[in-house]
Amino acid sequence: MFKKLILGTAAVAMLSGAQMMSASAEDMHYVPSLSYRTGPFAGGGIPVANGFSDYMNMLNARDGGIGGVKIVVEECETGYNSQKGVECYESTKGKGALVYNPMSTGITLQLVPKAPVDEIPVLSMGYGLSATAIGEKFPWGFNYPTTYWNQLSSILKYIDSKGGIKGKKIGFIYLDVGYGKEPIPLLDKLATSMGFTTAKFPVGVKEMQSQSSHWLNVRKERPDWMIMWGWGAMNSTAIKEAAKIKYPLDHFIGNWWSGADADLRPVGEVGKGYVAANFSGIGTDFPALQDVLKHVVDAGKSQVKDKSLVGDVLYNRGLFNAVIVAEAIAAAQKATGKKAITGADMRVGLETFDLSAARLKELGLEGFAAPVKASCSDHEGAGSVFLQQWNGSAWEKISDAIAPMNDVVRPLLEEAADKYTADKPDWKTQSC
Amino acid sequence: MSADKSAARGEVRSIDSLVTFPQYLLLNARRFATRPAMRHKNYGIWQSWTWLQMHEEIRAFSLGLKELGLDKGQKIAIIGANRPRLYWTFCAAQALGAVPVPIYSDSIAEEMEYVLEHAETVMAVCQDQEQIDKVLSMGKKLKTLKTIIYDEPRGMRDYDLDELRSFEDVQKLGEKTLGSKDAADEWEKNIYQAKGDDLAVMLYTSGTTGRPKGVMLSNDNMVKTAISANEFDHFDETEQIVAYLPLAWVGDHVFSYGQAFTAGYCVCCPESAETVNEDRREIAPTYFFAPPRVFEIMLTAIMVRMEDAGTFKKKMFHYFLDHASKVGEKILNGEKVAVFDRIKYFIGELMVYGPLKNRLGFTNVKVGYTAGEAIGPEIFRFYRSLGINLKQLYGQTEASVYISAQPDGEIRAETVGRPSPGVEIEIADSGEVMYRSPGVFVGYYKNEKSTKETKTKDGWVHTGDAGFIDDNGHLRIIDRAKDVGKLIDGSMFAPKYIENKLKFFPNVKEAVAFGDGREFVGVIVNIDLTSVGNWAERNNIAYASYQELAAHPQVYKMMAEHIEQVNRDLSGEEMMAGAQISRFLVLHKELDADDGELTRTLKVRRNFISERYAPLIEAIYDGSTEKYVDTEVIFEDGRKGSISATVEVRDVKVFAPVSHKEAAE
Amino acid sequence: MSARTAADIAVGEDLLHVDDISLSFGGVKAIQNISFNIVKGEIRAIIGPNGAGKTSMLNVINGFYHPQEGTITFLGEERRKMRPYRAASQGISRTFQNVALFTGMSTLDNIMAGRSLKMHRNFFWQMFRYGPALNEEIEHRRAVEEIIDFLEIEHIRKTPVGQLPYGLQKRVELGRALAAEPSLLLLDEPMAGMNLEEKEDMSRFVIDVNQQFGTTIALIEHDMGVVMDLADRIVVMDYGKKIADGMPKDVQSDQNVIDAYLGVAH
Amino acid sequence: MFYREAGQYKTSYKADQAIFPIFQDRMAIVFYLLVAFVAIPYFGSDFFITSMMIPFLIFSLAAIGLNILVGYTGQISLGTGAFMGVGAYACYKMTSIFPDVNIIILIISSGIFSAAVGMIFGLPSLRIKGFYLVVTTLAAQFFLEWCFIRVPWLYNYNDSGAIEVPQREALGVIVTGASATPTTRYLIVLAIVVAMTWVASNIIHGRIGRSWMMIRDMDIAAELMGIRPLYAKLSAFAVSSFYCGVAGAMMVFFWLGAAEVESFDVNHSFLILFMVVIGGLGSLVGSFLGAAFIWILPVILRAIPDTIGLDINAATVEHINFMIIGGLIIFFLIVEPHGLARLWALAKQKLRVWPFPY
Amino acid sequence: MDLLFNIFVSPFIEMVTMPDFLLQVLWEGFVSGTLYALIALGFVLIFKASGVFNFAQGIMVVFAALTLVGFHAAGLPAYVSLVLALAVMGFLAWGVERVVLRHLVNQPDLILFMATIGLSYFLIGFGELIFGGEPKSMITEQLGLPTGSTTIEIFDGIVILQHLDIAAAAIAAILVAGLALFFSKTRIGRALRAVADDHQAALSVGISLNQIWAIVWFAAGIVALATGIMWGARSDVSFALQIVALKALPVLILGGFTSVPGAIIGGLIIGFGEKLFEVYWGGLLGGGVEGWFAYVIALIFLLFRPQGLFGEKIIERV
Repeated sequence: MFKKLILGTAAVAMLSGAQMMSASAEDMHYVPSLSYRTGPFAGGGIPVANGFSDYMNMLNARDGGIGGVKIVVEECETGYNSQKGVECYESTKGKGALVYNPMSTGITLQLVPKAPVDEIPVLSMGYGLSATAIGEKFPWGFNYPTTYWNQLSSILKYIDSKGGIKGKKIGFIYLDVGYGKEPIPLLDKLATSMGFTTAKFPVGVKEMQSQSSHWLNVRKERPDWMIMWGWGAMNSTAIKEAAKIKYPLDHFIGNWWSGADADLRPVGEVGKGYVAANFSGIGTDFPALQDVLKHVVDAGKSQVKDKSLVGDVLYNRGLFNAVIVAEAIAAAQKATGKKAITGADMRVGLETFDLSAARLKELGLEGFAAPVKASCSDHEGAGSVFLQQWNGSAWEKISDAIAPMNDVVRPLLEEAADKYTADKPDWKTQSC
Repeated sequence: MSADKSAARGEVRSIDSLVTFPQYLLLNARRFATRPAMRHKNYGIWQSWTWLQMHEEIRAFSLGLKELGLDKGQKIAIIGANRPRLYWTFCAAQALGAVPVPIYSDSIAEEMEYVLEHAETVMAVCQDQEQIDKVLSMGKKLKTLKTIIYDEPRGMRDYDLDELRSFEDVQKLGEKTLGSKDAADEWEKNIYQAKGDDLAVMLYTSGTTGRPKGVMLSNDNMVKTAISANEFDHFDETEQIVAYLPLAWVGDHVFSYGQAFTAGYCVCCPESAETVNEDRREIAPTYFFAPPRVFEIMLTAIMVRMEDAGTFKKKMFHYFLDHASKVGEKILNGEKVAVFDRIKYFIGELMVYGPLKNRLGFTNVKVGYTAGEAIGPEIFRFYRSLGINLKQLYGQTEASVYISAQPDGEIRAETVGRPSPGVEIEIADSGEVMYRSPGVFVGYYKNEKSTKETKTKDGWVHTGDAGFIDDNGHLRIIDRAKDVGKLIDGSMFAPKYIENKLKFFPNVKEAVAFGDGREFVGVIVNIDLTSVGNWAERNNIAYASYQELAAHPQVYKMMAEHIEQVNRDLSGEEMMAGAQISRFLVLHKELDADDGELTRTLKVRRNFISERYAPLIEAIYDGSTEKYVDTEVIFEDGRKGSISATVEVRDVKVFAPVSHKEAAE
Repeated sequence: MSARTAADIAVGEDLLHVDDISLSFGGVKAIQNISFNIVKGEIRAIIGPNGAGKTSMLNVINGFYHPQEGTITFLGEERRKMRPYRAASQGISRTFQNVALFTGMSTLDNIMAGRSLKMHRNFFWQMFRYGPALNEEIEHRRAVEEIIDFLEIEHIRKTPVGQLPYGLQKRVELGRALAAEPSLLLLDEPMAGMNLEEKEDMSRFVIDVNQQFGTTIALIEHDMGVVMDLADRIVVMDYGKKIADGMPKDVQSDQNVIDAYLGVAH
Repeated sequence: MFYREAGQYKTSYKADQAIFPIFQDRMAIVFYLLVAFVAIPYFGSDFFITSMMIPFLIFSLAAIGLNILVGYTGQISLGTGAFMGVGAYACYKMTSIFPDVNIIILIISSGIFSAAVGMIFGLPSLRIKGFYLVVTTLAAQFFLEWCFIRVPWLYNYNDSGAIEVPQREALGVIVTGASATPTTRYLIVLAIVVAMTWVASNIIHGRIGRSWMMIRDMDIAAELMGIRPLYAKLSAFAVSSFYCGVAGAMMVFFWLGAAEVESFDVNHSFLILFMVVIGGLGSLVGSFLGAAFIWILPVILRAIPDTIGLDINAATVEHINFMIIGGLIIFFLIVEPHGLARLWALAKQKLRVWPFPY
Repeated sequence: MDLLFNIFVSPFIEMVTMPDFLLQVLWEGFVSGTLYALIALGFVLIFKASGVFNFAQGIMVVFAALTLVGFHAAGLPAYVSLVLALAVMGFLAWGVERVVLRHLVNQPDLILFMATIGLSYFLIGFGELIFGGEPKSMITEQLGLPTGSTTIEIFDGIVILQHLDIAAAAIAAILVAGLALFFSKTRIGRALRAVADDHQAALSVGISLNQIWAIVWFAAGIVALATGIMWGARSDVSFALQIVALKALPVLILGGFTSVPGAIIGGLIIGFGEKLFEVYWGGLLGGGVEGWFAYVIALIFLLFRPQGLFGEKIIERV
């Protein structure tokens, strides 16, 4: 009996796989969204996924898609788990996917080597492998508008601007996974060149919500500034603990994944003064967002639970991600002259779009983010970040866009890119 | 021992000139040197011997026996279950011109003593300690018995008697002589000197009355019978059979020894009596013999087991069985069958018949035989409809088995077939069946009187069975000639005939009919515990013992229904309609061979029963509705005890004869 | 059956000698100053009421418990502390009061398990189940089959032992112990919980083992009756002390023994 | 029903002791192998091969490894994830140090490292039993996880902290890295899994396997039969970890392509334990069935709404998935605590006694 | 030498030179210890009465807290939500007994353990389906739990005591005391102990095993709710919280699976131990040692005392 059952299911599975293969996209822009609305990091995953799909749906509703072709966003649930992420990739890549937004550094690492083989670009917006910024080495990897490393350099520049950084002790508290560890080489490098010392506080995934000893150590080390590379439940816990040891929160700076509304809302008043980096606008005071509210949210096509969540930091992050994808699709259409494009065309689009200030205005997103200009060699756009501060109930922008230290970061990125490709003899590169 | 020294020597005799089994052994060791001759499930696997190996084993043992002084014409007893070494003993003894006398291993000591003494055996080959103990318990009473040889050494450590030897020791003794002289040549020469009319074997028939009689069978009797039986069913060296019936029974002797040696096929001995079914399944014999009772038990077991199956499976099972009963036999007989029915039968083969045959170990059966008693037509047809070529034969020890058998394509449930090759059959005026054949025995050992009674001067043998040849030339057996009687009103009363009809119900294990010289027919019924027990379980009938179950009103009701059915059948038969069953009782204990109620071959001993249960029989005829009875029983360990019960007697409905003709007389 | 006499045993060679053994668990004295010997080839019974320390005594003999005082001499070698597997490898094998079979394995595998000490093929051959490893399996299978034949358990050869009735389990356990071809076989209440027929069977097997293989047997039994027929010599224990030692008939008439048993039986 | 056992008698112990003594079973194995080696590579879609078959096979191997420990030796372990990690990191380091050595050899030898680590963490099992042993293995799990993060040498000081599979060739075919075709990777994984399953089955049926089961069923009796608990338990830990290690190495090299420590976390250990328990303790077939159930079922469940055109968002599907899987686990444990293997065995038994019910 | 110095000398110097900090560390250890103990208590309750190692305790904590927050978010007053959340936990206990445990009586430990993992999968899916995956904040103030902190100046330094932590410790103490009373004074409590000692005996005095299981699961549900409130208030209420439950394992090992005081003392040992080790020695190993340190303590402990802190020495019998 069982034999039959198993063979039966296998047959179904094989067939369904084949079906997926055959259903290719002629009349749509098929954009898979590897979202995570479950698991320990769902708090961050949900708004990003919502922002992403809502913007695309808005384009469909308002403009009839891009260049007359509808966009289909298919969410695939990864639970922030690399294995499921790969499974999602495998199950959707055959359907004519244009670009992958893995929404997780772990998954990005898995997809980067697959991208050239399957000829589908990977856009890891503000996460993932920083080295993919080097377009020559990573023709298929993108991380507009900026990388972690750039971001860190911007944050350090901000600290420097607040009374100098030389001789100071910078504490770095991070989620002890690939994502959190990524900027450490740059931090160490800049520590020598900028003349500060560091103290590092790794927080294991299991300790995310029980950080008292980490903050005891912070109290012991007494750093002048704290920088946080946190995610998910780690953020709010960290801020609470910081407040508990009476660490001055205005000297506590989170990166752009540690500054979401969802992180601070549970903290509330206690988190007042906490600073975080960001590269996408706050709130809904942009025409495009109003369109989203009008065409999507009010029309009941959004998965957002509450209208007030539109305009959240992470919602807008997801939306911005969608903007870049949409711009790239448009650019690809322009460059190739085709209406329906492929992954390879999309790559061209991702190297040619120009999200200038003017274009942003045109899109109804004036001032939403720093302009990004795509190029063949620069896959990050070297975007700037700004800083925002929690006032107890909402974020306030407290700085202008701070440009990264490109001169320092770029060589480091190149070095990392070389290292990455070193043991891959057939790695596809390009010259720009 | 190297091959060239053993088999390939000596003169080559043409196959037609061979008259004894040892001569066939020599032939087989040469022509089937590497083919399996015997297998025995022992130590978990089927230990196997090729003809060449078996030849060596037998020769060593035979020479050992010779060393121990076994001489031409002397008798050697063989006691035990189906073991290769016991089979070898037949051949080893015959090679020396000695006469093997197999004895039923479940005989009690007194029975055994009689045979050993009567046959004047000088040696006994026993299977194990149990048999040895029996033989030894007779002590000095056996004057002729000088040597006792045992197969299994287990438990024999402390028996330090001079006359005891292990089989291996005897073989070693024989091998020793091989090393020295031309013993092997001598031995073969001796074998070739044997004559066809020399005595081959002596088989004691248990008989329903009196002391067992030693049936003397010559080499010619055995060899010729075996050869023609092989030809009749086209047996060759590729057959495999399972030897599980008593060694001392003529059937087993012919199938597992005679036919095996002449055809050169392989005989497989089961591990033990309990594992026969399992072992048969493993071996999947190509030729299978069983008395009707075995087939009946098997069918009952099948049906009982299927009762526990799920609804779907049960439905499917019966659906296909129904179909098989419609077309199965036709297909087997090569008759015309519609294509659609053939397809359906093929699916049935896949789903039911095939697996079923497989479970029973019948997958490879070319020919199956049943004999000894009448087999229920339903049972017979059931097996045949599955595609098993089951046939009936009719035989006797005195005929070296074969008197008649059913040739392929002419098989009907109620006959026992045409005369076997070389057999002539006549019906005596008394209705008794008589035959003459090459297999007819030499005589009863030391019993001229009986020999004369049974065998006429010109070689005709009384079978003691009443029967007739039907329109198709097939022999039909009605009953034991002496059992056929008449009711007071003159109606013909054939008890066996009635009993068999009853026994065809799975719930009835045994039935004994009375009526000769009485007003009406009465029966004592024995329920089948497996079948009725299962029925009781399904119907939530609680019972603590066989006795309680047998006396249960519901059981009585069921039996009454069965008997009515039999009466209805009888009423439709011209000759039998007058002898319908009027009263019956269900016996409170199972008829048992240990209590002497059945023979060792599990046949009812009518006279014994009518004596033993005289009060009950009285009750049937004096009209009482119940009767207290106290019966002595013998337990397995030999202790005696008694069972008492009050048994109910019931009346049953009798039907008017359906036939328009007048009832006989 | 046995033709041995008391005199035979008295002159026999010591197989095992326990000398002045004491064992306690956290202050509770299980065994106190017990000495006795077991002679090659005999059936030696240790009897006594419940809680007399019989099982503890067996546990001491095969190294499962380590006595605080006293020595054990086995095959002329004195030992104090020893792991059970050492005792096993020296030829002490046993059965258990509450059947301790490997319930997940078949009868065959259980008895095969009893031959563990005799199997040595290394991991490499085991991996491929080839060559020496396979030959070894087959060789030992043959030996195991002889035990199966001896104990008449052919029909349950491939049945998982967990499904067997208690009496058969006991028999399989005896088979497992026999498979090690021990020089000393310890039987812990081999007939406990059996009906009369099973007890008779088991007694027969115990005697057969002793006679057929010449195995020395030490057995614990609660039931005096069985022991009297079976044993050549008997040690009687009560409350951890030895109260009698000798031939069955002597022990039977010993007042201490009668008292001990009466005391329990009330 | 398919079984026709009549006539299949054994005349030697070799035949009787064979792993598949029944002819039809041997045929079934041949059939499965044909399907696995020929039909699936030929007909299977990329998705089916990469997301279902490869992980299924790898998890099956890991489940076999864990089953050796839990099912055959009776030692509970929750460190499977970490032991798989040891294999993966060992393989990664070895191929970095010896880039020219055939990767398949390295994959297999990486098991040696996990075996060694497994033995070290198996040592406490000599004193500790039952749930208490769970803690030691959890200690191994968390300690090793910590090592994978805290010892940058293990991941070649990669900035990402992840191990990324380099491209390697074997016999002139690219077998690892993104350029390796799914079919190539599948066939290698399949070959290794089949070979190692065969070896596992040999070990289990031999002396060593028996000593494990003795320890499992009755450790005291086993010791009194002359089994050294030290050898038996540690060999079980070693073999078990070896299998897990190889599975871990294959997971990274032939399936994921890159892995962070989270790929080897404790949830992973649970996942494998599930496979073992649902599949059936002490059964190799069960390991495969369990892996199929736990891995393939959710993939199919996820595909169902899409296939039948139901528009449910991915998250809801996932939530319902969780509920269904949780419910099914409980259901199976209630209905058949001995796992799918028992159901399999029952089904087989049914077929063997067909048409009889028993 | 440096290493040895760093291991054996400098941490102690630090302790002595910064006594206020040491006090703070000890306080933190104490607080996390009580919280660990609270989680462990949930495990112990169930294990004691049914022999089930309830892996789902972690998710029950999350589920309880989410239910509470969920009711409140739906507009109900905090205390009503609390009562309703308790009712939900009661219903859950009843359901678990009815649907799961009842059918698994007499199964091996491992099977029951796996069943609770299955249960936790189910609850994760169910909880996320209903409440969504976003983190929520605990309704600390609405429940009347204290916020803010007290700063004590001592040894030329400060020790900061969070009011919430004090409350947590107090609530833990009350719960433990309450449970202890329940076990010793009430009929059901005594029945529970009877079950723990001997299922057969309990049955023979007419106690329904099923009832008792439902009751202990409910009790564990109450403990889970308390734990959820405390942990939730310290960070947030999200599914990540379930991971914390794994910390209970070493606590159980130290304290023994069936001992309520054992759970408390085990929790405190782990709490103190891991904070001290992380703060004073963790740096030597690169930090983040908390993840495994508790297990290693438990492991080392087990090697010397396999029966746990409060277990009795096992005499093996054959």
